[in-house]
Amino acid sequence: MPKKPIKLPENIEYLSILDENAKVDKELEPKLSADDLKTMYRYMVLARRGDERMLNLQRQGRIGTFPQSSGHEAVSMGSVYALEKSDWHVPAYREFAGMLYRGWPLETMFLYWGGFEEGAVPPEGVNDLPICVPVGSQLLHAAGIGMAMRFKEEKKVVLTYFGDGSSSEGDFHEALNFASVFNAPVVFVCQNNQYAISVPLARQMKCETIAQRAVSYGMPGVKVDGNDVLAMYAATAAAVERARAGGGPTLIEGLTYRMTPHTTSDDPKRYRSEEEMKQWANKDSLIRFARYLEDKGVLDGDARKKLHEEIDEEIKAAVKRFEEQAQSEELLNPLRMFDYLYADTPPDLDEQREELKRFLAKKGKLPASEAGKEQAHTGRERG
Amino acid sequence: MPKKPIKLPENIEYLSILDENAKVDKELEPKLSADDLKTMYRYMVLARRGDERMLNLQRQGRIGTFPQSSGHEAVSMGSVYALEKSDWHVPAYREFAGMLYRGWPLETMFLYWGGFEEGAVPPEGVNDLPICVPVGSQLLHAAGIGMAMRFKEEKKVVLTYFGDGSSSEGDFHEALNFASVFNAPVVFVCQNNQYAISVPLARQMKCETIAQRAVSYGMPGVKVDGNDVLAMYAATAAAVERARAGGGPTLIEGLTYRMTPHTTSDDPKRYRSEEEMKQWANKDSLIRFARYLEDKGVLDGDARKKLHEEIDEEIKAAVKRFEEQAQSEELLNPLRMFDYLYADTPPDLDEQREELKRFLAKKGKLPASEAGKEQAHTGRERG
Amino acid sequence: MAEMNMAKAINKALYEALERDERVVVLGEDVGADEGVFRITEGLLAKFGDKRVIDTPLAESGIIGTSIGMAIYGLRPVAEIQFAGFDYYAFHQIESHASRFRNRTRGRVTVPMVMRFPYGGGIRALEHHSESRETYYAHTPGLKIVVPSGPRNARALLHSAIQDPDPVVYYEPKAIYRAFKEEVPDTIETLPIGRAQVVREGREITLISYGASLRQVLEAAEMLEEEDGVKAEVVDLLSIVPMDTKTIVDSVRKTGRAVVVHEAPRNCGIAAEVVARINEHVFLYLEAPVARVTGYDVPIPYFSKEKAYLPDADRILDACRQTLSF
Amino acid sequence: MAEMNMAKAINKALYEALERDERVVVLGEDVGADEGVFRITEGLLAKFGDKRVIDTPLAESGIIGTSIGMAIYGLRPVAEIQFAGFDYYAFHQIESHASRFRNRTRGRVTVPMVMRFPYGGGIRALEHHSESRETYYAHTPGLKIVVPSGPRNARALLHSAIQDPDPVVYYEPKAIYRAFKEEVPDTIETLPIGRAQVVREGREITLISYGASLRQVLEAAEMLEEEDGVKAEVVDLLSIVPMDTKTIVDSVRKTGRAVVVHEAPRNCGIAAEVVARINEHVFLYLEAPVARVTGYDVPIPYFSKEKAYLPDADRILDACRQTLSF
Ligand SMILES: Cc1ncc(C[n+]2csc(CCOP(=O)(O)OP(=O)(O)O)c2C)c(N)n1
Ligand SMILES: Cc1ncc(C[n+]2csc(CCOP(=O)(O)OP(=O)(O)O)c2C)c(N)n1
Ligand SMILES: [Mg+2]
Ligand SMILES: [Mg+2]
Repeated sequence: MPKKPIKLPENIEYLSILDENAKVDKELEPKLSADDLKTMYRYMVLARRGDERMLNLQRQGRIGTFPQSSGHEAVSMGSVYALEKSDWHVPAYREFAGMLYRGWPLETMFLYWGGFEEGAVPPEGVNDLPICVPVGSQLLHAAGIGMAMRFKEEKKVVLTYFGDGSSSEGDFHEALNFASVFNAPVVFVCQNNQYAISVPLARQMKCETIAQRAVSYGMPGVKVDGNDVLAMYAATAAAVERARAGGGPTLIEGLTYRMTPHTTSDDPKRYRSEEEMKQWANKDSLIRFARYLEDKGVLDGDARKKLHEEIDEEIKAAVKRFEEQAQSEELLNPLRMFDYLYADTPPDLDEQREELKRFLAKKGKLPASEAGKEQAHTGRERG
Repeated sequence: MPKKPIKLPENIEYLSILDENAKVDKELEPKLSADDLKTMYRYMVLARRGDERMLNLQRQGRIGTFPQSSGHEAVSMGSVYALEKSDWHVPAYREFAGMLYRGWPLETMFLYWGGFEEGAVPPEGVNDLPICVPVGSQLLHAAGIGMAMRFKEEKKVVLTYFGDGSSSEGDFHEALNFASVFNAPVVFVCQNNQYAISVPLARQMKCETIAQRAVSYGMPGVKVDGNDVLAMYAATAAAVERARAGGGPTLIEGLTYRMTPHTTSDDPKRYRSEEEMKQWANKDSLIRFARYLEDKGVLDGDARKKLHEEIDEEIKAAVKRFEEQAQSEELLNPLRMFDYLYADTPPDLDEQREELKRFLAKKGKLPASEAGKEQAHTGRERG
Repeated sequence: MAEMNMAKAINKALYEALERDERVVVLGEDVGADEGVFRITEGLLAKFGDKRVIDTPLAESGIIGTSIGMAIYGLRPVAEIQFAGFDYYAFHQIESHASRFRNRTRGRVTVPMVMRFPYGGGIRALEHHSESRETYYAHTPGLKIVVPSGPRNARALLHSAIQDPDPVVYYEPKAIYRAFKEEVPDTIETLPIGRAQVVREGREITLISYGASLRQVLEAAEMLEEEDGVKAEVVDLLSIVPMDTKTIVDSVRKTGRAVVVHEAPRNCGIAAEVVARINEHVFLYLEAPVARVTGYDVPIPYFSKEKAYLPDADRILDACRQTLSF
Repeated sequence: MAEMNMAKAINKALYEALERDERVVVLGEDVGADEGVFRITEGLLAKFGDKRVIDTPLAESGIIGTSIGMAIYGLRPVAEIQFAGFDYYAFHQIESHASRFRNRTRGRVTVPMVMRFPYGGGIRALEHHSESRETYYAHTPGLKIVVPSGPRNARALLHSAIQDPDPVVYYEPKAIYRAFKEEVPDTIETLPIGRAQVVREGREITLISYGASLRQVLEAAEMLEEEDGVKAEVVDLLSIVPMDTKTIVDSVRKTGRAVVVHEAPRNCGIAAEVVARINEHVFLYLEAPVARVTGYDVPIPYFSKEKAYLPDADRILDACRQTLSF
């Protein structure tokens, strides 16, 4: 066999179930109950409206720069819905829908983008890692969690996310390789919105799909219509089931589009055409899914309207809780910065805490809860 | 198209020309002159014998730990021979044959492993980077060189190397991606000796071949019998030609075997069987190539013997030159450590140089060439 | 002469460098069509094309590693890392290669490249977007590190960095990108790398700083003069490596007291090195321990609390008074 | 009680930890079948199997990044980086994640893991195999850093590190892996992280060091006593972070003179921090500038010249005499 093609694996596929016109492929349609479908829809809308509300908060200066998530609801929600509560969820930063579904309160998300570490605290009992900003690095944490599950012989799964651009980072490669070598139960989901900020896919990579990168790791790869929440669910459910049964990791690429700027300080007109944006607006997963629910008799127009109103109330209440917390002396106490770095704060850090405390006291800015606890001396000696 | 396989590229191939029994595939046999073939053989033998001599030097404590290269001659020599002198060569650390061919004097190689930076200095006019120890990192330098060639619109090519284990590093991924995105004229050659020190391929990665990782970068991939110097040459020559014509990078995997321990401080019995080692010894590229040359009437037994003797003389002379340099006051002068870090040594580093110089002078260890140049004062003040 | 802010001055230097030296290339994430997330590369792609102004894939080791290759090949890459908090991804390339090629090849293979790192807090940025860790590179022999403090020296230092035959880390104090304007001359200026500047004269105490913190130091110096009648001398390091020990110790020899200020964490920060050098060179002139006003040894807090972390004029003033009354 | 060298003592600690705590896993390149390139993991794979003693692919960011994941999930990973010179590949994982998870999640997500970095020169190793750059991690808030100096404290500190609820960098002075033996008790010992030890008492000068350099310091102290009749106190830091400022300043308050020794480069090295703390805490007790005996600000030379780079007893002695006669 002096010269011959190398046979490549045949497990790289494309999947779509609910098309742009809300036409469903009956054979592939996943078996989800009306409750399931309503739940999925609910969190997608919560994320969309929450995103819009956050933009508003950001414009008012009440939170900081943040990456919007509108357009990414189906990739996130379709995939996360395949998890059990005891499974793990390791998001990047556009999995707003999925995080809400997993149990992150809205106000916690506001706190994160509002500049409070408290927004990165996973709620008790929620097996999630917080938002991850340094791109691609979280994939290794997910791989490690999966490895630990495997070493402990537990039947759990980890689901993790990354962007198309992030797949250029070395950590992407290392994570998929580790997961495959150790046969770890990890599902890697790409939010392929076709841009890394301003750089279009064709200038990030020369291969046709991200899914085919699975060939490097001997794992299955699936490219999915990422605005089709049913296909995202079906692909992920299959991957989760395989992982749980010991079949190892899968790479899923959800093709979608960011309906907003990259973050609130981005100007997408510099690199995307109006036409392209419009085209993709027509493919909105929410519209498509709403029509499907209506056609199926799960949620009619009135019920949908009512749901939207409920959601708006929910957001309103969350904003209020956020404001309270964001203005609370506790969360604003700068001395908190020293209190969580180590399980036991070492003496030199304590000394720095005292240093700042004395300074705040001098300036009359010491939070009341800290007052009366000052140490008398400086720890320094005049000899 | 709701569910369908994704069509993968068809440019991942396997190539072998001169088989284990020295039987050649006439159709694929590259057109190399008798001189070409003799030159290739010459450097392969020089590397093999040089490697053995180095082991000897190492055992005598005259050089330090080093990674042997026996077994890697065909991958290195077959590929490097496809380059022009004006092309660039970016080795890892087992491309002994290729570096010698490119113009690195034997004694320079001895100096490198003998603990002298002078061993990392590419000879004037040789477009090579020195040996690279931190694995995988050199691939990015090669990609950058290729990008520069492309930006300058020059018709040159870079050839670079890495081990099977090193393909797990993130830099491997980033380098192949950059090269492909910028269509850089880079040929990436894997010395797949099936082990990363002690870890066999199956525990490093779950895909069948390293060549197929080319699928992630939309570039051609070729797996080659790495003990077949003709196939290595043919595959590389094709890749070099394509790159030169603007066709972009290629990934070549040469399957071979390290005939020695990983380095002189390694004990391969811990992880490889005697039988496996013996099997691979039978596939030795040198034996195979010698038979081919004999069959072809290029180099008969007598000529071969004579060549080997010449080579042994050459090595002997190089060892002598190495010893002279390694014992020269110039190369042993510790103050040299300060002299090459920056184009202009900054004052604080000069001060450190003076500090060491004064100390050496005190101890009577100042090299003669440095004496009489001491600065009078310490640069410190007693006030 | 034209008035401009620092962002514009850096942009101007890049433009000028691209124009006068065809070896210069600018690369990084979003530096092309987007003109950089801080718009520092505004107009460059349009003028110089995508072979000289290069949008890279999202991979920092890739950016630095290929820049090393380009520099070796004779180009003069100016690589932008979008935020200093992501340079860590390229750390091995910087430590093991950029900083070492000249030394290990005894000068034959050199890496004339510039790494632009927008650094520092104070702009209410997201997590990991407010880093200040100059020490990592100061402790890495073979690099040079400069930090401008205003539009004019920003442009001049960037020209110096690009012309330098060795790798230079160019930290951009992004908090003051657009904080104030200065006259910048029309002809190209450089500033010698390794030279500090006395930017305010005084005899009673020496304040040493660089980058964005320098503004706070100058403010503190004003307050000190107004409120306490004490004249502080202020040294703007401009270069972290090589450090201009002479300018520092000359000043401290005169004043006998010093406060060193930076926003990076304290432990093994640049201030520790300054203290050590003062201690070594002018020990007997010291009237009080040299004070450090720095970030604390915690990651810079998310933005709701970052102000308390960053040294401001008040904290510096407080340290000055303690040092003066020692 | 048994006599053993440091390599064996570390091996013993790993064995004991794997045995007593099923959450402990050991991972890294060649730590399994090969038992580590320094044989530190000898016998572990055979005893504990490949789910607890894990040969990883060759990827340092992968090793550290997945260790973080495992630690979060409740395991206690002990990750070996084959040589400290390759930890740079994992720098972003260490800086941005290992060191930060507890803080950013207000204690909810923690990363109890140990990173073993064999470090330092003096063994005629290849390029990039003799690194000593503790500063990188000391300047990274959220980590702890320990460096043993002998078999007994190596074992005890490794147990402490593994039991610690936070990420610990455990630097192994590989030059003294097999340099000498010590009695190591049969029962498991720990040592408090953050506590230095006075290993030699004296009143005239304080020598401060850690790791492999400590041997040189002790030798210098002997010479100083024999040749000059001067009794030096020697402080073995053991922990770099947290640093035991109290033990340092207590000693210097007594002696009034100090020399700090390490093989890492000088600029922003640990010695600079020690000098700064001495300056801050016991300024008025100082009779002479604190001296630094360190590696120079160049990459450690290839091995033919590494001896001149590494602080040895002679250089330390010389610095002591200069400090004493100041
Ligand atoms: C390591 C790292 N480098 C750079 C950045 C700055 N940055 C934030 S998002 C982004 C683009 C990410 O693109 P992609 O992965 O496609 O995700 P998307 O934002 O499109 O969802 C960049 C460059 C970062 N957060 N982390
Ligand atoms: C970044 C890095 N990590 C670890 C090492 C130590 N090391 C040297 S060679 C080697 C194995 C390399 O395996 P492979 O890439 O297959 O090359 P081979 O030695 O088999 O030719 C390791 C782990 C290194 N040199 N660089
Ligand atoms: Mg994207
Ligand atoms: Mg190998």
